[in-house]
Amino acid sequence: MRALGVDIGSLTTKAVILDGEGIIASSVIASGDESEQSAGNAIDEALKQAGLKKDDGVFIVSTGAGGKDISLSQQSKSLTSCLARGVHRLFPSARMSIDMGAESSTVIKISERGRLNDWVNQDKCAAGTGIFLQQMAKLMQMPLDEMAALSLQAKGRADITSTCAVFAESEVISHVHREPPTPKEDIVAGIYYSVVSRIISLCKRIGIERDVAVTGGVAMNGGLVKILEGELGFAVLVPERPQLVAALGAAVVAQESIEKGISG
Amino acid sequence: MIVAGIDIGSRAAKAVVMNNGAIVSSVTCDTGPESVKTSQMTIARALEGTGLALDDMEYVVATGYGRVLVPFANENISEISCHARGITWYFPEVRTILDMGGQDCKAINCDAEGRVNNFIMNDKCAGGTGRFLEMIADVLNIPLEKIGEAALRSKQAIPFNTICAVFAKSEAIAYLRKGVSKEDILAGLNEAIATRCLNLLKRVSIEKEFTITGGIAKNQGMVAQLREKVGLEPLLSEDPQIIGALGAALFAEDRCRGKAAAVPAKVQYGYSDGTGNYFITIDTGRCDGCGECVPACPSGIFEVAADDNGQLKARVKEDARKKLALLCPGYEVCLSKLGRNCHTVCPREAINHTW
Amino acid sequence: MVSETKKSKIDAIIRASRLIMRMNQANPASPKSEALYYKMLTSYYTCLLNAHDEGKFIAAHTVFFPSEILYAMDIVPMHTETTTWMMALFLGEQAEILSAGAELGLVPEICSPHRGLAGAFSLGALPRPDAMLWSNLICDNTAKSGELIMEINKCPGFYLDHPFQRSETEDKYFLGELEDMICFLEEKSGQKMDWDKLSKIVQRMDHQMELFREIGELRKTVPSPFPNRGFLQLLTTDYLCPGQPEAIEYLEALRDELAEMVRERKGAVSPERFRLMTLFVPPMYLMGFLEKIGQEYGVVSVVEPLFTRWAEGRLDPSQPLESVARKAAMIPERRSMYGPLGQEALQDLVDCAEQYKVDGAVYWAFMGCRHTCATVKLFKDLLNEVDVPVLTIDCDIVDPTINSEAEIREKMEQFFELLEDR
Amino acid sequence: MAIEVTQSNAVMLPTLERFRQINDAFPKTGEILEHKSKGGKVFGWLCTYVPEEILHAAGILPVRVTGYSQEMELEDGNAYLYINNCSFSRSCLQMGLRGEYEFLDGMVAGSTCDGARRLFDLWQYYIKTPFHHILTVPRKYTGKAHDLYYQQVTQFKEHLEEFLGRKIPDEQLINSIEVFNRSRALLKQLYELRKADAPPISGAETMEVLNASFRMPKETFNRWLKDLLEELSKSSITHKGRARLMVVGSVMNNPEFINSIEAQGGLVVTDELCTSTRYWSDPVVVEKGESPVKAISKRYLNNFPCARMVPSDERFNRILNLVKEFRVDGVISQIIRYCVPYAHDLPLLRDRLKEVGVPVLALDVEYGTSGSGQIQTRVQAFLEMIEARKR
Ligand SMILES: Nc1ncnc2c1ncn2[C@@H]1O[C@H](COP(=O)(O)OP(=O)(O)O)[C@@H](O)[C@H]1O
Ligand SMILES: Nc1ncnc2c1ncn2[C@@H]1O[C@H](COP(=O)(O)OP(=O)(O)O)[C@@H](O)[C@H]1O
Ligand code: SF4
Ligand code: SF4
Ligand code: SF4
Repeated sequence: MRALGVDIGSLTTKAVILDGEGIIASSVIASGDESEQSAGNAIDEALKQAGLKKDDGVFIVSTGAGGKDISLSQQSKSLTSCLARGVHRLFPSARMSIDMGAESSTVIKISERGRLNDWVNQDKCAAGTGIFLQQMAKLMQMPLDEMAALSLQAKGRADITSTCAVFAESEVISHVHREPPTPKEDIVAGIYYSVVSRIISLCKRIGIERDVAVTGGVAMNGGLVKILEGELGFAVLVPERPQLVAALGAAVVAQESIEKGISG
Repeated sequence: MIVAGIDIGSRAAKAVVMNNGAIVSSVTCDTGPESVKTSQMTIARALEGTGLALDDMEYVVATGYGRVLVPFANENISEISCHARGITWYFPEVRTILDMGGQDCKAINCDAEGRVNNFIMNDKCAGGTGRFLEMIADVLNIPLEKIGEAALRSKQAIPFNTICAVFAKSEAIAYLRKGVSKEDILAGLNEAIATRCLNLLKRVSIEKEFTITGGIAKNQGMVAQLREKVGLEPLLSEDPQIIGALGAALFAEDRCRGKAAAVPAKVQYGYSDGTGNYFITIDTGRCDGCGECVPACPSGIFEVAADDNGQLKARVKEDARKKLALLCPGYEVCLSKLGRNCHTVCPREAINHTW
Repeated sequence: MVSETKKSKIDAIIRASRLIMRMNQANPASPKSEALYYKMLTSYYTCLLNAHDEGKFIAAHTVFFPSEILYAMDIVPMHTETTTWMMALFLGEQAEILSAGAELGLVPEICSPHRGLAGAFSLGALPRPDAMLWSNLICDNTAKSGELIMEINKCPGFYLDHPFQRSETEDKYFLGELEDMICFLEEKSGQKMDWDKLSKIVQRMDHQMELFREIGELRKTVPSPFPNRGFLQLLTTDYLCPGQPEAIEYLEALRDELAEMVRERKGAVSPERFRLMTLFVPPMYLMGFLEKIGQEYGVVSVVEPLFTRWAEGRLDPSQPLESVARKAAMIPERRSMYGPLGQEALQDLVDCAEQYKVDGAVYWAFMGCRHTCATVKLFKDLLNEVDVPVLTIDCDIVDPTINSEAEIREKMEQFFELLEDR
Repeated sequence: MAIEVTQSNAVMLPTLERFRQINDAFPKTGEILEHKSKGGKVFGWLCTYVPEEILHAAGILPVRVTGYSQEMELEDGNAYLYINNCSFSRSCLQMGLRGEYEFLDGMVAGSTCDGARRLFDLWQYYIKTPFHHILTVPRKYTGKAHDLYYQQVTQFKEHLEEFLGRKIPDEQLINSIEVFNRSRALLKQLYELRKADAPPISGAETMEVLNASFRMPKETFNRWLKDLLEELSKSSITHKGRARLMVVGSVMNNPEFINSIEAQGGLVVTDELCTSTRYWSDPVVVEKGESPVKAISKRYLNNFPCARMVPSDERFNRILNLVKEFRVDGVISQIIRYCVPYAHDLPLLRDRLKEVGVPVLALDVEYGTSGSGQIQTRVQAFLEMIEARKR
C-alpha cells in the first residue's frame, strides 16, 4: 500500500507519493476550476511518474483549500495539520513554520512529536500573500524570479505603507514615475519588506520559536526569504521543494493511516 | 471665455472644455502611469476637432488624484468640491452625492450652489471600488461595460463575506467553480458594495435629492442595488463619470469671472533703492473698493478703479508709483501725526507697507 | 422625538419569548428550567412595556449596573445592551439598528452593542427612559454611552463612577457614588428608597450567587451536563433580574436538573470528547450553531472564566448598600476585564483549566472590545504553559456580516482536529 | 497652495532648531543620557493625569512615553495588544518591547482609558521596568472625586518614597510646582502669539516645541523657550493661511501631520490634544494653608479634560472658548482608530460646533501618521468648503 498526499491549493495542486523509504514521486499542476479534476490530474501525474496504477493500492489523503469536498481521497485533513507533519518529516528540529501560498499565509507551531500546536492565518486581506506578489510582479512587468534576483541588489528600500493590495499598487506606480525614479531594486525590496513585516506580525502573535521553516510557493522566492531572515535575525530552513510540503504532510498522514490499518 | 476642467483619476482621466457656459467637448481616457503625460494626452483628445488649442484656454482647473501634476493647470481643486460643483450643472436640487471612482468612494452633502457641507471617504481598503469591479469583470470574463446589465439579470444574489478586492476575486472564482452563475455573483458583490456605501452615506446624512457620480454610476447593476438600499431614486446625469471634470471647468469659469481670486491676489507698487524697500501691497482679494483709503491719505496716493473683471479695487496712482518714498513718510509717521492712516481706515486690512 | 408606543419593539420581544416559553412547556422533553427562563424574560419585558401606562419611572442603564437599587426603589430598569441584543437575536434587526448607530456618526471601531443601543434609541425601538444611568464598569464604551443617549432622549442622567482599583478610599468613594445616585433617583422619580426591600433583594442576590457557584461546580463533572447555549442565559439572568424571585426560581430548577444529570452521568453532549474553556462571548447569533457543532463533534463549553466565575464572598442583608457595592467587586467580568490585571485573576484562569479538565480554549476576540482583546496574547501564553491550546477567532458579537458561519466552522473544525491529534 | 511664510525661519529662530534636534534624537537624547550618567533616575509617564511635579520633586527626570513618529506595521504591538487597541498604545508598547525605553527606571500611568491601562498591564508583565505605578483617576469633578484623587496622588508619592528610600519634602514640591508653572506660562505666551492674524510661528513648529517639552529637563526647556520667545519677538516672519484651523483629538505628536495640513494652506492656530493644550493649560495654584500635594491633585483633576471625563460639556466648552479666542474657521478632529472616548464624543462635539457655525473635518488616523495623500485630499476639500462658505 502506497501513501499519496494531494494538496489542492488555490493556484497549484500538488501530489506526493511515499513508500516506506521516502518520496517516490511528486507532481505540481495548475489548479483548474474543478477541485475534483485538479486533484485527479495531479494524482494521475504522480502515479505515472511512480509507474503505478490507481488500483495498485494507494491510500489518498487530501488537503488544502479545495481538499475537503473531493471524492477521490479516502480521508481529508486540514492544511495546518498536514503542514506540521510535512515540516516535521523534513526538519525534525523545526518548531515553527511559515507557509506562504497564493492566497493565504499560515504560521504554525509544531510540537516535538511533529503535531500541530498552534496556528494563525492571514485573513480577510490579501496584503502579505503570494497573489499580492504576483500582482506586483505584473505591475513591475517582470517575472517572479527576476524580481527576486533583483531584490538582492537593493541598497535602499522604498516605503510601501499601504496594507491594501490595490493601494500598494498605486504607491508602486508613484515610485516608478517619481523624478528621479526610485531604483527598481529598492521598490522590489520595499514590496518584499511590506509582505515580510506582515508575516512577522503573524509569527509574533503566537510567539517566534526556533527553528523556523518556510514553505509554500513563496518560499521559492529567494529575495523575500533573505529579507525575512534579515528581519528575524537568524537563518530559516527552506526545503528543496517548498511547494510540496503540505502534500508531503498529507502523504505522511496517509502512511500513518495505513499503519493503523485503516483502509479506504 | 474658454476654459477647461481636467480630472486625473486613479483609473480614468477626464476633461471638459467649456465656452461661455456651454460644454464644447468632453472625453474620458485611461489613466497612464505618468500623470503629466496622461494630462497632456487627455486635454489634446478633448480639443481634437474643436478647432481650439491649449493656449486658447483662459483658465484650467485640475482635480482628481493626479491634480497636482497637471503642468498646464492654473489651479487645483479637490475632487470633492468639483463633484459637488459639477452636479449643480445638471441638478441644482441635489443634496446628497455618492461619488464612486476607481480607488475610493466618497459621500458628500452639499447645498444648492454646490458648496460642500460635509463629506466622508473610505480608506485603508480598496474593497468595493472601481478597481475592484474591474478585477471581477476580468475574472468573470465580461467586458466592464456589460457587468451592470449582467447583474440585473440575476435571480438570486449570493452573499459575499469579504470585501478585500483581491480575496473577493478568489471567492468569485470559487463560486464560478461551483457553477454559480456570473450574474448572481455580480449581484452579490454589488449588494456587498452597496451596503458599504450606505454606511458611508449615513455618516454624512442622507437628504433628498440624491445622485451617484463617478465611473461606477455607469454600472446599472450597482445603481439598482443602491436605489434599493438607499431607498431613494438617484438622479443620474448622462455621463456621470465626467462630473468631476465638469465641476473643475465650472470653477475655471468662476475664476475667469473673478468671482473669487484663485490665489489671494496681491498687487505690489513701488521700488527699492539704496535707502531701502518701498512697496505698498494691496490685497485685492480683500479690498472691496470702499474707497476709505483715498481721503485718508494726506498725500492722496490712492484711487479706486475697476479692474479687468470690472470690480472696483483700490490702487496706487500711476504717477505716484515711482516716487512713493517721497510722497509717503511711512504709515507709522502718519499714524502718530494724524491719528489715523490708510491701514487704520481700511475696514478689510488690505493695505501693507514695507517701510 | 418618536412616540414610543408606535415604534418600540418591546412587545415583539415579549411575543417571541412567550412563544418560546409555550413551546418549551408543550414539549415534555424540554427541561422545566427552559420555560422558567423564558417566563422570566417575559415578565421583565412585560413590566417594561407597561411601565409608562402604569405611571412608573423607567431608568435605562448600561451593563453591570447595580439594578438591585432600582428594584428596591420600585423603578423599572431597562438593561440597554441586553435589550438591544434581544432585538437583534429574536427579531433579526441588527442591520437596521447598527446602521442607525452609524447615522448618528458613531464610527465602526466603537463596540457594536453600543453603536447598536444608540441606534435603537434613535429609532425609537426602545421605550423612552425617564433617566439614563451608566458607568465605567466595564469599559470606555459603557463610560461614554450615557451622554449621547441623554441627548437623544432629552432625559436626565447619572454617571456612576467605579474606581479602578480596590482600597479603602476607593470602596468609600464608590459607596458615596451609590448614595449620590439614590439621591438623584429619589429627586427625579419622586420615589423613596425602600431599605427593607433592598435588604431582601440583597439576601436573594446572595443566594443567587451561591446558585451560580453550585452550577459552576456541577459543570466540573465529566461529562458536563450544561449545554453550550446555557451560558448566555446565566448572564442574562444576572443582567436583568439580580435578586429577583423569577431568577431564583429559574436557577434553582436549573441546578436541580443539572444535579440530576450528574447523578445519572448524563452529559449535555454525548459522547463528550472535548471540554472547552470559552473566553469572552461568542457571537450571539451563533448560539444555535455552537449548540449544533457541539453535538456534532462532542464538544462542550465547561467554563467561562471571564463571565461565570464569581469571586468568593457573601453579601450581608443587614448592610444592604455595602453589599451592593461588594457585589460589584465580585462580578466575574470585573475581576479580569476591569481594573489592573492582577496575578490573582491570571492564576484563576490557570486553575480553571485544571479544575474543569479543559482540553482547549476558544478566545472570541471581539473586535469592538479593546481591553479584552489586549489579553489574548497574555492568556494564550499562560494557558499554553499548562498545555491548553487556544484558538482565537476574530468576530463581532452582534453583527453577522463580519464573519460567516462557514468561516467559523472551518476554524473550529481545524481546532478539533488539532485537539484530536494531541 | 501652502501657507504663506514670509521668510525661512532657520536663521531667525536658532532655538527652534535645537528643539528639533532633541526630537530627532529621542529617545536617546543627550539630556536623558546626561541625567542618567550623573546617576539620576528617569521615569516614563503615559498620560496627562500623571502628576509630573511629584517625580520632578524626587529628582527624577520625567519623560513622556510616546510611540514611533511614523505609520508602520506594529508587529509586536499587534501581537501583544491585538490590533484593536489604538495604534498609540501599540506603538508605545512596540518601542518598549524593542528595548528603546530600556533607560527607564519607572513607569507611571493613570487609569484613563482602556488602551492606556492595558498598555500599562502588559508593560508590567513583559517589560520589566523597576518601578510601576498606576493611579486611579476618577472621571468626575465632585468633592468626593477630589478627595479620592488626592488620596491616590498621596499614595503614589508614598510608593515613590518607598522605592527611593527617602522622603520628598514639601519645599521640593513647591519648587517643582514653580518650575512647571513657569513652563506652562511660557507655553501660554507662545500660544498667545498664534492669536495674531499672521502669527510668527506655524502649527508644525509649535508641535516641535511641545514634543521637546516632554523629553528634556524642564529647567533647560524653560530657558530655551524663553530664548525662542525672544527670537520670535524680533523676527519678521509671519504665517498666513487660507483658513485658521484647530486640531482636536487624543494624542498626536508628529509635526509632519500638521505640516501636511499647512502644506494645503490651512494654518493651524491652536489645538486641543493630550500632547499640547491639555498638557500645559492650567497652572497649579497653591491656596493658603494648602499642602502642595493637595494643590497638585486638584490641578490635575480639574485640568483641561480628556474625553474620558463626565460631563463632556466641560471639554466642549473649553474647545468652544478656544475657537472664539483664536478665531478658528474650522476644526479638524483627528481620532486614532479604536480610540473609544474621543470617537464617542465626536457626534456631540460636532453638534456643539455646528451651533456656532464652525465646520468639523473628522479624520480617522493611525498614530504617527504624517498625512497620506487621502488625508491631504480631505484637508484640501475642507479648506475649499470653508472658503466657499465665507464667500
Ligand atoms: N519560482 C517562483 N519564484 C518565486 N515565487 C514563486 C515561484 N513560484 C511560485 N511562487 C509564489 O508562490 C505562490 C503560489 O504558492 P503555492 O504554494 O503554489 O500556492 P497555493 O498552495 O495556495 O496554490 C505564488 O503566488 C507566487 O507568489
Ligand atoms: N461603462 C462602464 N460600466 C461600468 N463601470 C464603469 C464603466 N466605465 C467606468 N466604470 C467604472 O468606473 C471606474 C472609474 O471611475 P472614475 O470615476 O473615472 O474613477 P477615478 O476618477 O478614480 O479614475 C472604473 O474602475 C470602472 O469600475
Ligand atoms: S501711511 Fe499715510 S501717507 Fe502713507 S499711504 Fe498711508 S495714509 Fe498715505
Ligand atoms: S464588549 Fe467590551 S467594549 Fe463592548 S461593552 Fe463589553 S467590555 Fe465594553
Ligand atoms: S488614543 Fe484614545 S484609546 Fe489611545 S490611549 Fe489615548 S485616549 Fe486611550
